Amino acid sequence: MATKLKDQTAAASEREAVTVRFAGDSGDGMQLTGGQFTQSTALAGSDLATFPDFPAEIRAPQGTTFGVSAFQINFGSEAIETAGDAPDILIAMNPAALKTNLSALKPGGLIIADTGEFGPRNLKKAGYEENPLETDELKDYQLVAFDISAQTLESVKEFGLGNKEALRSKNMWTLGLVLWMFDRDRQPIRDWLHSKFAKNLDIALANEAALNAGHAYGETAEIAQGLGRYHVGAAEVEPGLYRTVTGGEALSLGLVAGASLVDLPLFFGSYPITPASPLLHTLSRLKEFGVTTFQAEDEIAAICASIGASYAGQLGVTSSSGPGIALKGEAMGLAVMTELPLVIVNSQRGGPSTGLPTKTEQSDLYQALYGRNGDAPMPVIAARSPVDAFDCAIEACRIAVEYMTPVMLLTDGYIGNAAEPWRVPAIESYERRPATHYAGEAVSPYKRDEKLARVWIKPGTPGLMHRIGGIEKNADTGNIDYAPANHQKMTDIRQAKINGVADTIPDQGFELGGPDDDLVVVGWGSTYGPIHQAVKRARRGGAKVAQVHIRHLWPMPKNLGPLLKDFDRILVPEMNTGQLKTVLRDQFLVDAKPLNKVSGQPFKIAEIGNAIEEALS
Amino acid sequence: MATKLKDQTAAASEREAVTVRFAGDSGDGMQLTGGQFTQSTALAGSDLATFPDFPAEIRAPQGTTFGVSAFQINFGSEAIETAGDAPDILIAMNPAALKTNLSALKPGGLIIADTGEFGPRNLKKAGYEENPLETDELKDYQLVAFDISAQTLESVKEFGLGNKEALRSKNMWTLGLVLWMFDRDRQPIRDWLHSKFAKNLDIALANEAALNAGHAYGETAEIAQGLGRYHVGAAEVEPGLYRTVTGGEALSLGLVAGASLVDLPLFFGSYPITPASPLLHTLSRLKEFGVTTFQAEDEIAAICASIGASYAGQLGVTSSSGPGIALKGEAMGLAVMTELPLVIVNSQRGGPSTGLPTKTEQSDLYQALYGRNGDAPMPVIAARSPVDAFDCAIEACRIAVEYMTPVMLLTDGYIGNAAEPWRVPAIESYERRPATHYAGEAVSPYKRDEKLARVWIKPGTPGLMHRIGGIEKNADTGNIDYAPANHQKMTDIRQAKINGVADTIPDQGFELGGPDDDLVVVGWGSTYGPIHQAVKRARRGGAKVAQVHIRHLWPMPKNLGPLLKDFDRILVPEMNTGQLKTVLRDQFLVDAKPLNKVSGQPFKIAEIGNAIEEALS
Amino acid sequence: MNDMTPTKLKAADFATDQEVRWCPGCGDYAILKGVQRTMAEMGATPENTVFISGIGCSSRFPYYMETYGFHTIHGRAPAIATGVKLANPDLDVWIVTGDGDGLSIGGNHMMHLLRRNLDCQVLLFNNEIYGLTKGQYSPTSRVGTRSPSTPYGSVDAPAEPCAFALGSGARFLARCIDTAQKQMPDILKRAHAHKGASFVELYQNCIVYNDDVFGAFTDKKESAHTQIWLQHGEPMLFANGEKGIALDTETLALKVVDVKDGDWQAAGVRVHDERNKVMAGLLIAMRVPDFPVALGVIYENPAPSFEQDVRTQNVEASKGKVVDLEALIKKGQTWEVNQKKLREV
Amino acid sequence: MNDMTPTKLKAADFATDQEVRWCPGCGDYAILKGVQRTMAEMGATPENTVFISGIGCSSRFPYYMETYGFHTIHGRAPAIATGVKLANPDLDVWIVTGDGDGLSIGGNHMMHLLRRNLDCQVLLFNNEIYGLTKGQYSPTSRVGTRSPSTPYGSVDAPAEPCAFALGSGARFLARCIDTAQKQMPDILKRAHAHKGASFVELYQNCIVYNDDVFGAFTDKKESAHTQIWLQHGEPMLFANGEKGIALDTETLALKVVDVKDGDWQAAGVRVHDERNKVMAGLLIAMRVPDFPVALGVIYENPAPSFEQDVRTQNVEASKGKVVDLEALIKKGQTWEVNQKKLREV
Ligand SMILES: Cc1ncc(C[n+]2csc(CCOP(=O)(O)OP(=O)(O)O)c2C)c(N)n1
Ligand SMILES: Cc1ncc(C[n+]2csc(CCOP(=O)(O)OP(=O)(O)O)c2C)c(N)n1
Ligand code: SF4
Ligand code: SF4
Ligand SMILES: [Mg+2]
Ligand SMILES: [Mg+2]
Repeated sequence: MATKLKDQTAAASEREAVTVRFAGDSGDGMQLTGGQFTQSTALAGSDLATFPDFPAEIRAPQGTTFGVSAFQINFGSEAIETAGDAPDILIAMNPAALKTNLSALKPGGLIIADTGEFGPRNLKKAGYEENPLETDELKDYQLVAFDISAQTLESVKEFGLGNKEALRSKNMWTLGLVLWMFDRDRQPIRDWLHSKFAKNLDIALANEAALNAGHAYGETAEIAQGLGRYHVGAAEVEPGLYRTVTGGEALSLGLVAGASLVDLPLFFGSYPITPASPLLHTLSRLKEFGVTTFQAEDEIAAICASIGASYAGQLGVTSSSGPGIALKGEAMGLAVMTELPLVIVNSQRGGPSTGLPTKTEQSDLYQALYGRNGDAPMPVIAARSPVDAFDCAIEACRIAVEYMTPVMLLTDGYIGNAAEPWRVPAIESYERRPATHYAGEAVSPYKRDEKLARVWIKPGTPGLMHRIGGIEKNADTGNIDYAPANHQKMTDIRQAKINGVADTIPDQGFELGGPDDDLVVVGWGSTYGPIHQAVKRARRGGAKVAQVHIRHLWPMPKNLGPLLKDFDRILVPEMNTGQLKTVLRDQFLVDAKPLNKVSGQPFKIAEIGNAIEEALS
Repeated sequence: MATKLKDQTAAASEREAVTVRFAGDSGDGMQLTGGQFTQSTALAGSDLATFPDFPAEIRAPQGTTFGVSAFQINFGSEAIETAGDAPDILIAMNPAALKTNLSALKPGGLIIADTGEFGPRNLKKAGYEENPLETDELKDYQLVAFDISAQTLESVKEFGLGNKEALRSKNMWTLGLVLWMFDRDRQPIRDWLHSKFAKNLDIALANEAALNAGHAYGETAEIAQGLGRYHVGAAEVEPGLYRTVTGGEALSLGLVAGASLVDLPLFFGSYPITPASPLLHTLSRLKEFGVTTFQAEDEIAAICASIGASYAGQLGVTSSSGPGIALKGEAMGLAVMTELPLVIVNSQRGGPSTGLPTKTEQSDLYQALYGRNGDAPMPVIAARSPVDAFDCAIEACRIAVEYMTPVMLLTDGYIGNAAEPWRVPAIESYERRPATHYAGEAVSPYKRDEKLARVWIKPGTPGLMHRIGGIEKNADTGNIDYAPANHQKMTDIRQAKINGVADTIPDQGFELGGPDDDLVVVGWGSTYGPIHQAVKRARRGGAKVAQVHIRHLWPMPKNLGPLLKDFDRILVPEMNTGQLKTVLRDQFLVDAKPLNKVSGQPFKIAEIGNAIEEALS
Repeated sequence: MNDMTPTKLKAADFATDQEVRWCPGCGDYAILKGVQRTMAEMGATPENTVFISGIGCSSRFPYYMETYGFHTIHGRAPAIATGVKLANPDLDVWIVTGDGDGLSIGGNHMMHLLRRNLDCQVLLFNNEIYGLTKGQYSPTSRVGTRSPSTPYGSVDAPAEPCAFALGSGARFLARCIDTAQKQMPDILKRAHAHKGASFVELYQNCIVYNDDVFGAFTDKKESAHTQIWLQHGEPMLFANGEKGIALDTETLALKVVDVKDGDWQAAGVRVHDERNKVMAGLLIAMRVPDFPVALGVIYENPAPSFEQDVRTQNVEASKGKVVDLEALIKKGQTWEVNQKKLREV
Repeated sequence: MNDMTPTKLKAADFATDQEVRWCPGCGDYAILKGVQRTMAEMGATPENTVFISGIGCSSRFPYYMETYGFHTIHGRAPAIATGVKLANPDLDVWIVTGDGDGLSIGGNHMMHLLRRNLDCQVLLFNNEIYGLTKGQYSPTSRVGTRSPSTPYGSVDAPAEPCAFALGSGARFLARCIDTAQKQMPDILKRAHAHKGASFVELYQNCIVYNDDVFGAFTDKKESAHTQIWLQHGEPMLFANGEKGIALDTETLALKVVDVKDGDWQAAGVRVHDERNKVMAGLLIAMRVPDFPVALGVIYENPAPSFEQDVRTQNVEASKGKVVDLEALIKKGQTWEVNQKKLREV
């Protein structure tokens, strides 16, 4: 057992919120551990937010810093909307995990380290000259270091597993210890182990044994001195049925629900790309919901097939991330021109180019709004959180069908992977707006309704044969027409139609504060959490600061301009170099000031807090 | 001979400027006729601008309205910068040409029509129920109608050509007549005919005979009554050697000159598309200037090959139009990330999607500035006129090499095809700035100079082997690096580097007027001509209006913000729905008001003039 | 009395009211005529027929067919068609493309469509040139082709459409000539009857930019010697039966043999076997003047089609599953919160 | 005294200082080793060697080669390589790609590179899966492949890389296995020696997402019966010479024959002829268990390379022309304006 334990009571201390970060080698099962701890936290009634942070490599060589996989969870009895600025507790399964995660830890935070992995080879791989557990490098933290590996081996001895196999249970041992720290019920985890390893009872039992041993280790006060016990109360939330969801799951479900609400089969054409692929994976398992998934040869084929499916009467959806969305630009123009419904999901990641595939960013807003040739207006909406992705997907489907238009739905790597508790909504609480395929008398394919949406005529419908295409068409007949006046007219119609979407979206409201505040912080997408927390804290501190968070990025809510013009100070935090800022300044001529972070990491609450302070000073 | 000739003197009247529009069937050789008349006009010393306006079809069925090909030329003794709002003279070689071009003609303008083509079949094809030459449909114009076809046949009789072949000379007959009207020398045209048909003397002679016959027809006052004769003086211009160029030619030459000035072989990778293809055609004939052209399998391959060539040490250039540029977006990001020089030429056309391939528009500015995933800043410059394309190409090459960056060069279908006189510059008047390929001591590939440009190391250089790619790289070593701080640093560097381009571009000046005016009209690209004329006219009329025309669209000249902020009224005419307007409002928070035209046709001077009047009222 | 029996449609019924906008004399006209005739002869239902094209002169085709039509973007017709057919397998999907559209920018989609075996007909109008963009050389242009982009002649070896299709996994290959109006309907009907992707290369004359590039074998006067129209199960004879195609089994090269008195067996002439992929590869490669050009149905070897397999799997995977959206979103570990508590803000 | 004679580089000299980031046990390691060894054995000059890749696990390859390297974007390595080689034909260009990178998104560039015959080596790491994006099926995955995107098994027929390459016009085809360290250097040297595009398919084991998918023929114990290493001019024998490949000249199908007492002629075993394209097509298609898998150099038939032809034409076209920029821009009809007149503004 290592040195430097500070004297500390082992009695449970009450905490409003705690942030724990599990970090280990990619092979150490940290994402699984984090996931199970999340589940346990949710069942305990705390509100929570998570941030899985894994390496770009599939399986980087064991022990390297770039092979470190981390999972952070922030949970508490108050509303939790970020994964926490700095962890209170860091679980470091090896030297590389310590090395790469230490700087994030709160000063005075707790480190739990597995000395069994701090041998010379691993130290060297992590770039340590000396063992940090034995120098005073960690003097500003609380350190609890002991041989988790050995403890695990001991605990599963009876199952006669090989050394390598046995050590696989390290994560369960650790989880057991952490469950003890937070006084959690182990039963749901045991159940999960038995269902996961249903076909391999020995493994299930070994893991269970490790889990129990870790827990028991905690209870043995002598050994576990220095390990605090925390009590985090249940959060105050709306009553209802809850589950945890990641953004990826919520978005998939939202698309299925969205298609169902407009009463159309869902066609999902995609090409794998990080971090968008989970959508394809989830939807390909939902065939019974009328979902057809198509893994195309590339992103261009994916969007084109989706356009084809929409042309044939289904709801075409395509999905990718930045580089793939770039490839879809030309085809989006075709969907704009032929006025077919289509949902394009962009799970944003760090750019430009291949950039940082596994990191998060919101730098594709320009591309979403402006990234096509010609004047090609397209509605754009963005999800603010994992849970919000569900509603946004439904909204995207609605707009696409109601206005016969492609719609871009923005999410990002952070939202996609992060989990939070979700009060499962009642499907009947959403309005059904079944799409209609026109099948009446002969009509021009560009005949429009009061919303300027053109008729949707499915091939196969007798008597309504017609031709569409990417060349400009006559506004009345739908035949090819290059005449100047006609092009002007069609351009105007396309613009007016999309602007008209604003008629069916809710007015922009304030998330916090109101028109009388001195400063408004305007955000979009996944910055919602840190902005909300930062504004809340600032308001608690007496600052006159309001929050506005925009879902509908194009067209924008009709009252947004007047709302913003009430403020002299507008702060726009974005994980890009200032893209929403451009739109706000252009549209409303307001002096929106950017606060930019382009590091592949979500904002910390404090970063926004500081900017608020500065803006108000 | 048709009716309705008004009595009119045949004596030459002095005109400051005249606009003539030749219109006929695609097979009638109107573009050739226009081109030769342009040449003749230039030799006569007038200033001029042209607007070829041809159908989307290769060869539409004879006699149809969509098969009409037109060529408009505006020339005069004052500076000419547009092809003219409305023609003074319309040459209509058949009913379809009359039908589609009549509305553009100035009230009271002159129509010259070939009655030989106004038979029942052609009238029907053009959609005429009655022969307009014989009703009073044309009563508000001057009409000179006679059988040009018969006259032509007569004039070439002696060469024993077939009827079809003989009628091919109709255009030369007509040109002869028009040359007479403007008192032009026929010799240069004769020379041209003999060099063009060097291998077929009979054809050359027949065409010459037709040319002479048309001219003689004019001289025969009796017959040609109603035909005015005009005298348009020579324009007052700088002394020097002149030629006419189209934008396409000037741009090709500019790229060759640009590459030469940076002392690099030019690699041109492209895929045919209207109206960008002429660049490929011209450059593929200039191999002796160190130009390699590569017709790729698609636009993606074209830009990628160009990036490869730049990587290997040449100057990569790629070129396309809207839909093709959309496809290049992902690869542009790669060039941004790997910091390789590259020039991307976009010859804009009517959009969105396939749109109006043969019509002009400037609706790809958004795409140029914002159309990539991630924060991917890239310099963007735009040519204002055919002649200006030469300098812009040189400037694009300079920036690309000096800053190791892709550069987008915008032109459009109008500039590409239009011709104007060009005072051929002396190449030595351009500064040579030879590129250097680093070949010194071992160095990081991301080592930068004071302009933040990274070193350019050519493969093949001993001792400097290194790896680059689209994944974020460490700012110091150039190795893959996903660390948050590094990504922030590299993002900042990429942005700072491109912003720094503003250090080496000239301050923004006024084209007309200055800071004391009440209104400034701000434009970019091919709207220069009509804006300039409109502002000039308004100023003559006493209006306090200035003109600013932006070449450097990104980064913008450093003084542009302050310059614009001096004005309360800013008018931004664009052939799109308001794209530069967005940039100005975003960057400078000025209340720039859009004036938009999206009809596939250039602005008329009057349209801008009216907007100026309105803005000042 | 009102006659409600559906009248059989004529070729003209498949023409739209749109003026055809190809150059006078373009081979596209003949193909249009052949296709319209085929439609009528097959008794095609206009509303169940969809023509999907990319961009090019040839790709204007859908505008002239009184069926459903989608003129998409350059090279992407196969991808769009895949979506259409997956969404509605009952539609009869025809893809019209050019040598540039289908083999240059669109080569990848073409290969994957063929590999997947989507049930549709691909009509590739090969004029060995980019017509619409005014005559640049294409991937099928022969070495030395002078064009606006290759003023000194092209240097790259051309692609052979049928060989590419075969290598990509195509299971139906046929060839025809624009003017071969007699044979075209039968070939197109065969393509249509084939379940899966049918690839039909149509030699099409671009009178403006590549006139007579196929003259060596399309010239009617010589056609007996320069064309061989293959028929499954029939000996591969041409030149009015006086010549035939035989195989050197050692080198595996084809050769032209003289047939005396109709005794083709003696001459070693082989019988055309559409199922034989190896022979298909050899026949495709025959070039004038050494060989006649192989026309007609060269290869057919059906297999289940993609959209059918996808549909079947969708149905199979859904069997016995409850389609309950409410239940779906409630899946996984859930918990109930009972007392009303307000979240602070 | 200072020894200035260049020392021969060792395999290790072609390794960079970068930590290799593939999964432990990945077949990519073996290929890397094989390539580095080949480089050393060939006496390659690091500064004249360029590795160009797309995106995928395999495409990380350039980072580990102490040569010039360009890790580009998904599927586009062939296009980038074309520019590199046209700009500098002296460079030795190696393309590294995967079954997804090279045949899914990048299939079109691959076909055109092969058709044009750019002088370079294409190493296609076929693991029948998308490794980097975590295991989705790829265009080479066999029917029924269960993957995250095909939980019920894939339904589409896979592409055969070598058949695709052949149909695209490839003139050099070879196959190897990641672990076949003995044969790999020779095959790569042959690819390198071939002037023009060399296509090398490397069966590569993805231990994480598709472990042992090639087990049926890579298993060392069975390899005598499941692998045939072709050698030009040698009879096509395997199973320690006890079996061979013969051809049924009627059906044109290959068959495995037993060889008694080494008398392969009697058994009808054919001699491998790299020039024979038809045989290449047949060999490529051999599958276990009915046949051994064809490995080694399957086909070679050189022709002038693209970049050489382009260069030659550039030189030819320039001959005798004056390179005078001033004169160029003054071309055409010009006129002189003499008196200074100011344009009004
Ligand atoms: C993305 C894109 N790139 C290029 C073009 C220009 N373009 C239109 S058709 C065409 C090639 C036409 O050739 P082919 O497919 O052989 O058809 P053809 O005109 O010969 O029938 C090209 C390059 C385009 N419309 N879109
Ligand atoms: C434009 C684009 N689309 C998709 C991706 C995601 N992606 C990266 S690699 C890859 C496939 C990798 O498969 P393969 O080429 O077989 O390489 P492997 O990893 O198996 O070696 C995909 C889909 C991307 N990086 N860029
Ligand atoms: S350019 Fe050629 S292919 Fe196109 S319509 Fe004219 S003749 Fe036909
Ligand atoms: S995922 Fe597969 S291919 Fe990729 S590095 Fe791991 S084992 Fe190799
Ligand atoms: Mg063609
Ligand atoms: Mg793979």
